[in-house]
Amino acid sequence: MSTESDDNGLLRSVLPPERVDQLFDLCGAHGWKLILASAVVGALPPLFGLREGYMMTVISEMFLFAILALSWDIVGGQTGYPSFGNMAFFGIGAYTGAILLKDFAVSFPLAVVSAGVFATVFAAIIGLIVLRLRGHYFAIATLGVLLAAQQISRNLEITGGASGKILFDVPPGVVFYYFFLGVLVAEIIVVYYLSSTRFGFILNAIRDDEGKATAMGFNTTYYKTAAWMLAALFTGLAGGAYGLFNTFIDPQTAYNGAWNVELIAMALMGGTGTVAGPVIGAFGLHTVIEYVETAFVGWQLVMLGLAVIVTVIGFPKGVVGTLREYANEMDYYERGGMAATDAAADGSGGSDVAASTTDAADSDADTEVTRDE
Amino acid sequence: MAIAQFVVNGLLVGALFAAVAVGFALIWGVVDIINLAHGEMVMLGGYTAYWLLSIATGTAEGSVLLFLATLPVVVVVLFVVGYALQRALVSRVIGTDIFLTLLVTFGISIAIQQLAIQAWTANPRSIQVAFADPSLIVAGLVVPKMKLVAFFGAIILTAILYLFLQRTRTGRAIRAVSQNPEAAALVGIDVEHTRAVTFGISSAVAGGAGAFIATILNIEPQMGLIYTLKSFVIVVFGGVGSIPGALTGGLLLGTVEELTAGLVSSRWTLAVSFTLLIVLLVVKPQGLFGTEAEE
Amino acid sequence: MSKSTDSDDTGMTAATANADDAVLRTEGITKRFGGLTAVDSVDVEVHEGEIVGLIGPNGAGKSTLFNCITGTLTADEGRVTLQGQDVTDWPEYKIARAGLGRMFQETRIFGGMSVRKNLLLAAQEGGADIGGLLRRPDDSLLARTNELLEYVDLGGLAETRAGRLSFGQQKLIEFVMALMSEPELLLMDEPAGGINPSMLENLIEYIRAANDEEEATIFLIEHNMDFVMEIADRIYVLAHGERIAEGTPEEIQNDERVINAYLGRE
Amino acid sequence: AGNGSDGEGGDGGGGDTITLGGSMSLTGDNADLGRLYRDAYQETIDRINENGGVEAGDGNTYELEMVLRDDSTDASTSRSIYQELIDREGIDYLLGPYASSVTLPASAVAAENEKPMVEGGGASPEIFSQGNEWIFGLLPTANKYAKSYFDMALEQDSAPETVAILAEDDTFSQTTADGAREKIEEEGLEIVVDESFPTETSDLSTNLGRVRDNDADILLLCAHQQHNIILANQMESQGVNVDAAMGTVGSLNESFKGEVGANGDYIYGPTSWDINANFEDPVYGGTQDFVAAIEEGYDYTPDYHSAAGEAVILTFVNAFESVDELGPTPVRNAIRDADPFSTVYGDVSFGDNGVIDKNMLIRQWQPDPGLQTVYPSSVAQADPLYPMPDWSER
Amino acid sequence: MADTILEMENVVAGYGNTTVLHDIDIAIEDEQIACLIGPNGSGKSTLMKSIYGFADVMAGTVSFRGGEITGRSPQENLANGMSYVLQDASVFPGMRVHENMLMGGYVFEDDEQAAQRAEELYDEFPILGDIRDQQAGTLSGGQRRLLELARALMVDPEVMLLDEPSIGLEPKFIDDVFERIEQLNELGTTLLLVEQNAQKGLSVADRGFVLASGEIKYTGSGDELLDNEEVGRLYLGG
Ligand SMILES: Nc1ncnc2c1ncn2[C@@H]1O[C@H](COP(=O)(O)OP(=O)(O)OP(=O)(O)O)[C@@H](O)[C@H]1O
Ligand SMILES: Nc1ncnc2c1ncn2[C@@H]1O[C@H](COP(=O)(O)OP(=O)(O)OP(=O)(O)O)[C@@H](O)[C@H]1O
Ligand SMILES: [Mg+2]
Ligand SMILES: [Mg+2]
Repeated sequence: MSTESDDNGLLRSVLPPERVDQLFDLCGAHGWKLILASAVVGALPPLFGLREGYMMTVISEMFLFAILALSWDIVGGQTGYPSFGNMAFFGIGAYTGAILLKDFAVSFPLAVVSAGVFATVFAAIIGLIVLRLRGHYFAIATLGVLLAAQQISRNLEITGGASGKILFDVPPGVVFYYFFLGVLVAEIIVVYYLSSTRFGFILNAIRDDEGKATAMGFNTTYYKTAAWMLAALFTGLAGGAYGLFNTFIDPQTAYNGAWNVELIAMALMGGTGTVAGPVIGAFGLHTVIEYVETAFVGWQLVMLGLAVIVTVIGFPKGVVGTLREYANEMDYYERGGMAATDAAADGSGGSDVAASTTDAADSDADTEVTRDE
Repeated sequence: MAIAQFVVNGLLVGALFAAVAVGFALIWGVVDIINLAHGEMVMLGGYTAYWLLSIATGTAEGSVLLFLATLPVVVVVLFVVGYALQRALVSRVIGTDIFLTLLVTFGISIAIQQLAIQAWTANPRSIQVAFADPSLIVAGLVVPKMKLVAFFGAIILTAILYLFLQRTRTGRAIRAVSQNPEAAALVGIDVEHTRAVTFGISSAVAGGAGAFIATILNIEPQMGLIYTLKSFVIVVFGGVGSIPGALTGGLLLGTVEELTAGLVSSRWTLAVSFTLLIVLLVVKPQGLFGTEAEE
Repeated sequence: MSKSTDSDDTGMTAATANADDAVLRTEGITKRFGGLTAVDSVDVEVHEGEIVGLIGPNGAGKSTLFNCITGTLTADEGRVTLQGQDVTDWPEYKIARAGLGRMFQETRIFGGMSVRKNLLLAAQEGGADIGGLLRRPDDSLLARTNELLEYVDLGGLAETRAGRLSFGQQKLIEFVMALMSEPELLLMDEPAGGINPSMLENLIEYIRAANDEEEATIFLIEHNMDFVMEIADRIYVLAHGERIAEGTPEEIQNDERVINAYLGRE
Repeated sequence: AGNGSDGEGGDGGGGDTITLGGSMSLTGDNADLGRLYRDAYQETIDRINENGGVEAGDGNTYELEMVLRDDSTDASTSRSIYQELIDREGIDYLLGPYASSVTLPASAVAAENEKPMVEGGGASPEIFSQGNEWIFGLLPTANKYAKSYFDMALEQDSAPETVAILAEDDTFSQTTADGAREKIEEEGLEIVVDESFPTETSDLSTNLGRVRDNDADILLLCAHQQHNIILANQMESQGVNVDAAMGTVGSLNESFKGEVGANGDYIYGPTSWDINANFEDPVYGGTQDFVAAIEEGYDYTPDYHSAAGEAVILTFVNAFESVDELGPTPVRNAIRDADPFSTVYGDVSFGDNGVIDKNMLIRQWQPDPGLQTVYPSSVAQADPLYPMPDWSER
Repeated sequence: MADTILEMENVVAGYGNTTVLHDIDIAIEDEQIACLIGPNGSGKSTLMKSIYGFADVMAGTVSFRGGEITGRSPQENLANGMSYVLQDASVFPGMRVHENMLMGGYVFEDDEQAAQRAEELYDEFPILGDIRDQQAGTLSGGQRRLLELARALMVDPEVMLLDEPSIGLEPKFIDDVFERIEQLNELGTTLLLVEQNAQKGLSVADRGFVLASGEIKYTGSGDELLDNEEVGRLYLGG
């Protein structure tokens, strides 16, 4: 182990591997505290005088994108079903909300909840069809769902056709701020909890080898659909509020294909298959986009394109993914990867081998295996 | 108007969609890249032809022969662009997550698009080919001449590509890399180079199609997206990685769209194609010509 | 434990003699691929607490037979009975849930998950109620994962992403996962391939122990004759899709047809 | 009050500044049109400053300053730009964006923050039917875009009886088509083809075949430049011989004619502004001076978007000059109550809903001498070449 | 003593930031059979991969016939006359068996030559000849292994790296394969094998290496290692 590279030394002292796991791993010891603290920090600004519409809007949008990216990740990252069509849930939610608010004069909370429910039901139906496909084919099918939904909305009466729906009587920005924050926190809690349960394990297993998961006795259709519906629920809730937030929706905005790619970018940049990753990615990328928009007028999309390319090439596993990989590598040394066989080579007998590893594992048990609430 | 006319209209533009999609299917199948910048290759091909003609004639007008003479240049230029993109950028994320290649190509796509606007403005452009008017009338069906040329052009591009893959050593190497890159390296194939060549070929064919599109429709910096999207649909019709599949898929898509436009209403064309896409995926997930072995 | 000493290759005697405690029974399983009959009307029977081997030349149809039993492939003809239940047309996951565990010939573990999560997943196979799905693994389960990992010398790698392990290590993980799930019947396709001989001895010990203490029933394919002869109570031999012999290891080793078709003369 | 009007930026040498701000389609599909507004805004502001700035009603003289960001015709981007301009840059006077789908949400931001917004780029009547008192529009509403075309055709010798409408399925074009249908019914014409097509459509053959087979007398294409080019290029190959054909947006641009060459001859287009008129203007002097200024400074001929852009600035200037105290509300009121004032764009005043009352003129590409105003006759430079010759005769 | 054909000096190798091999020093002589044994996960495959350019060499040098080949790409190594059979599946699943064989001869400029060579190998492994038109993706485990071995023989290599050639093969074929290995060696090919079937592997080997924890723990002739008690107890099983 003498060859352990030095460039990891600095990173190690700043961020020991156990810390990485505790911070980002789903089973991390401080996860709940971290979530709680973040939620409180998120809730404070408006109470302490953040009244500025712009910041309010930008931060609300960050929450919104974090919701969407995390939802994408439930299916795309945790379950390995990369969807190009999540914005279909958003659009359905947005239209449900808008139609209920405008044409049926339903109250805002009821409209939003209905939006979530509609999106979930839609997901259940569509899921039974598209979740039978894998990989590339799944990706295209979901894109097809998104585009078909967009085209259909464009041609219907109730959706206002190509002109969309205008929602002019808008509640103040702070309402949306807390709404998106609330949904986001709820979603983080749900995903965080689920990923340390058997349900979460099964989703990961489906991602890694669905055939084997089936052979182990899991009816994968059932779990995939559940994950897909969960994603749709949160996406639909966000969509339901978005129409009012934006004062206007049309097929282009509600089923925004470019956003769908942005979501994926956010999840990937942050790190797929983790809870923190998509959220960090959403905050990060959205900040970049906002900044570039004011700083490089006319060139902002070029900058955005370059930013995406550079980040993806530089951090192919995303921020959290890179950190975890690092933790994993360190872990490999810490736990001595081959310590067991070392012992064997040093001449202890076969039965002693087991004993020596037991010791190693026991001494580590308190940092690794146990978890407090 | 007769159904036959719709079908003819559909086949005529369908061949162009096909030529675009063939390249898309190729890199998807071989390099495992969903190239979101594929439509931009079509766009660049169109602009290359446009500028070549402008340089040659002063205006973007010319005879058919002059136009056809630009094609080899377009194909070479786009090959180089594709090869370089793969080598410089995409190769760095290959073999990780397919979605990373998707993001890189997404970045490339918007960057190229925006640079094109800066360079050439957002105005749509089209190449005027002198002999184009008026149309042939065959058995009562209107067949615009230039479309006929484009139709055969697209078919020929596709056919050359197909033969290339089937008959040549490079073609075999490309197929080998698509099935198992590690094994391909094992038998002595330069995997990186092969991938870049594939990307180059795919871009070259797309560029060639773009040149034809500039003559019969029009081109603009932001035209790429719809061609990328249509390529998705076509690839599903035909099966990932299958050249004959993409060709048939393109013709089929064109026909379906024009039939919808003619018999129902053109406002439903896209809705119908995308719905058909889902239906087909469910009924025949491997595409009409899919060859991917079942997992 | 009941052992059949009957070397009659129809196998019917064994079936009738021990009809009650047959964990697995196949009758006339046939699977064709195009013109090739990969499995040709094969009957096998595995009894509770038995360790049964399945050997035969490459391409004899062993893995295909396993696939038909587990529902990965649908047999063209024949029936599969698991603990008296006809499971021929059941979907794969349902058969697994009925108590059938499986190790693949090509190692298949969940490469993106940590080694420990792989084991936890395997352990919790069983009930599908919401409560079970939403519960987090308890300490006794974690302790069991540690115990098993130490057994195969992988105690230190519990938190490592399983995809990073070497070929043989992955195989060991799959082996441990199979044990973790405590199936009624465990099908193993070449568990010994690629495993270090010293480790293999540990495994034999472990399988023996599991078999003695927990009455685990095991049906395994193997080309490593030392291993299979040492561990199996009874062996079936397949060649060209047909069952050509059945018997105890000694009987098989001396069977003319088996020697000709498979073992070769020493 | 008026906290946006004291030179916070401090870069404007002497005196105070008033900052106007907005988002515009500077990249993306509509970048070419966005540019027309940007140039007109900038040129006008520069000239005003050169001439000593704005003498506001409060007695002070102000320099004008502009902050224009790019929304690439994305409604959500535009919204956050306006939020930012208001909150961060402290801007009180908003220049509207381009396209109705962007203007509508942007106008909501204006209303919410109680800042006046004057725009020359969103023509959907929806923008002005929300009871929003902070938005002012300088374009005729979309439903009026096609009406003059029919008036013109009906005045011709062999007046049309049947009409074909092809409309892109975006908000603006659909509203234009609605207006056309209304007009057609009023005039007792018959619609023989009425088709909408998705924006993404790149081939109009089948629809043009329909127009040919149904023997429509005149054709109206409610769509943007891209589809106008396709129309011009495919009319011949599809053998469409109508008496008149008009495209609603982008058919009068030079870039259109440059791409389609002779195929574009005889095609009509609407404009809210007569480039040959000579309206008086306090900044440029008159319309022709404006045309000359843009041609000289930017190397292209301005069109109605440019002129509307100029009028946007003058609307604000006019209001600044007439208020006692600067501030969003007084300025808004001043705009609303202003008497008609003259600009290069023509006389400007706003109705109760905030939109200018204006009709379209019709221009036509004539083989010689080129683009001519042909309707209404009071301002026409030439008679319309109606019916247009069959393709076989060209 | 013959010349050294393949040599690793102070090699440190692994994957990305993970170091697997520490300070490996081995030399393999021309026309020898060398066999590498060791526990699972000790780095045997990594050692082979670092020779052939599939793993990252972080320090040290690998040389072939005295010339340095550290970090060379697989196709350069192949062109140099080295071929490699991976431990994992490495067929082209969508191609037929015969096409796979032809791909094995990809480096031949001449297709005819490849076809001819394939026929020769079918004669040697008749079972492959029988299934030449089957899709490689549908082969049984053993059939596939045989195809991989035969494909590596297409080029007539000077040096062959074989990672557990016997995996999945029936006993009869294992014997065939080892016979074939000895034959090849007699004809002048140098072989480096990894074997868990260590008895078999070491018995044909001129030289053996025991790898544990990424380090070479023992070296010696095949028979010496077989007779070494400690090696036997720890790595060969009872
Ligand atoms: N999907 C398939 N299509 C065509 N043939 C197949 C397919 N799957 C298996 N086969 C053929 O069926 C026969 C039996 O294969 P199987 O995998 O069951 O053999 P096996 O006994 O497990 O051999 P091994 O010991 O080599 O693993 C082989 O000849 C194989 O080529
Ligand atoms: N791609 C990889 N990334 C990171 N670590 C790896 C990777 N592949 C292997 N390793 C690690 O390197 C070590 C050595 O692996 P290697 O495959 O060389 O072992 P081996 O001796 O061939 O074992 P086996 O007998 O099981 O095949 C293992 O501990 C494994 O965890
Ligand atoms: Mg098998
Ligand atoms: Mg190995």
